[in-house]
Amino acid sequence: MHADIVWRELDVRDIAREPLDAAAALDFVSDPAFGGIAMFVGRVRDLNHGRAVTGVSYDIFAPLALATFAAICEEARAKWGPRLRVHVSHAHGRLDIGDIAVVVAVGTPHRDEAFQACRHVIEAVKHRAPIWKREHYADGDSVWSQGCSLCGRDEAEATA
Amino acid sequence: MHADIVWRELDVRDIAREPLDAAAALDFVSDPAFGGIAMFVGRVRDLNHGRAVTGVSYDIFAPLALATFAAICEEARAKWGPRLRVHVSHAHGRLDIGDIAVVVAVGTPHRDEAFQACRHVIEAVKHRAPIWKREHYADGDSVWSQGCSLCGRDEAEATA
Amino acid sequence: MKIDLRLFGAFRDLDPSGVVRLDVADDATVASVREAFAAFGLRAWGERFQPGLLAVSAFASEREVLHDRTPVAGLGELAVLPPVSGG
Amino acid sequence: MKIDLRLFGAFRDLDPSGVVRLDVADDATVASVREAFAAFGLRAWGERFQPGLLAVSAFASEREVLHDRTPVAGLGELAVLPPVSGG
Repeated sequence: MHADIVWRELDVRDIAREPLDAAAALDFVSDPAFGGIAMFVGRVRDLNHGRAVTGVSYDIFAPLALATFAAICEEARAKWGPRLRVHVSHAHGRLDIGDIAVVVAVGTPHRDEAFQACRHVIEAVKHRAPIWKREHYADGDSVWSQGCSLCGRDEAEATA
Repeated sequence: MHADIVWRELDVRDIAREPLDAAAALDFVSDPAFGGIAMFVGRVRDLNHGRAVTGVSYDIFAPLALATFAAICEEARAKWGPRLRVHVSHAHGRLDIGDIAVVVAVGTPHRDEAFQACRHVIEAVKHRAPIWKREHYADGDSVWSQGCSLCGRDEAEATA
Repeated sequence: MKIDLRLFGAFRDLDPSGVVRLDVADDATVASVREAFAAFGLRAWGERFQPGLLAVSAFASEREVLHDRTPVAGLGELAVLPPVSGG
Repeated sequence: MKIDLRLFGAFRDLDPSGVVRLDVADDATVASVREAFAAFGLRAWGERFQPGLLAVSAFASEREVLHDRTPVAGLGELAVLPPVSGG
């Protein structure tokens, strides 16, 4: 285990330039001292709330998204200890069905912390990162997804 | 979703022939209808119970291991529904530090079932599959790991 | 003073440039910017502007989500964040 | 009748071939095979054989773990499974 720089890898990636890479995420969180790696990969589904989806577009406030990913990783490290590596990456731009939208990977000595930390990070990314999804439908319509309000998030964190 | 053959992929793989492939597992459990993939990758650690480990050897009763993997997958399908794909693979033979010992991947429409089913499967594989680990230490010694007795497992299942 | 407000998600649809410039008092807080954006939105976009969406939107710098009472002098640029839907 | 018993894990160390042939009655159950293996083990391997390990070991076919009361006629081959430690 080295300094802070090494244990986390965060990315907001323009999908038009390069897709997310789950295999590279696995490699990043691997360590000779780690026996357990838990990973979540989110892909674009072909159906949502009964409507046929042809793709999605993500709008992202990138600097704050990366700061939010970093804060979430710090929380995981505080809760599950310093022997931990975390990868968080999210796609930016227009995605087709099956494209990878998000990857979270966590490596730890044992599997229980890996599962728990991975779940914590993906839930936090979905609920707190400044990312907006627009779904495109087969009929040509497109709609911004209902989301989680960040109002009061500052107070919630200040008193947490 | 097609017939039973398609939704699960099980393997006991001779590591001397070919390593486990986490990326291929991800591909297998992917489906246009699935938004969530949870994966667990178990690697050989360099330290266990304070002893420096140089590698491990797995002994496996392969036909029963595959039958056990299949039974575990059926349980997951019964519990989390038919819209599910599962990959389970375990290494056989001598592994070095960092080598992948086991891969479990689950794809489902939503992430909650993916996480739950993935966790269920890896726990069941560890507790029930006929697989034995021998740890090799830096001092030349080697020891079969303490394990989970399968005695009474037949009654436990019959009354479950 | 002038403050630039970056728009995301449904708000970005209202202005393809993705940013509007608002005029606020020198002692303005995030709450003042919220009010100024509401007034600007109704004036510039009429019925396309959704006050209800603004009510559940947060304001943030590039580093953090800001409290309504936070003064904005010196921040130069803010972002208005509708409810998020990543992942 | 003769039954072949496959050995795994710590039991395999006792015989590199990984299989021993036991002589049991025609109406033998898994419990009878357990007893026959205990007797064989003490005779063949002496102190290297661990009755305590056998006590927590299960018996199985290629398809399933077997109950102690299960008759073994027709199975031809069984396996003795020490506590498992996969993953």
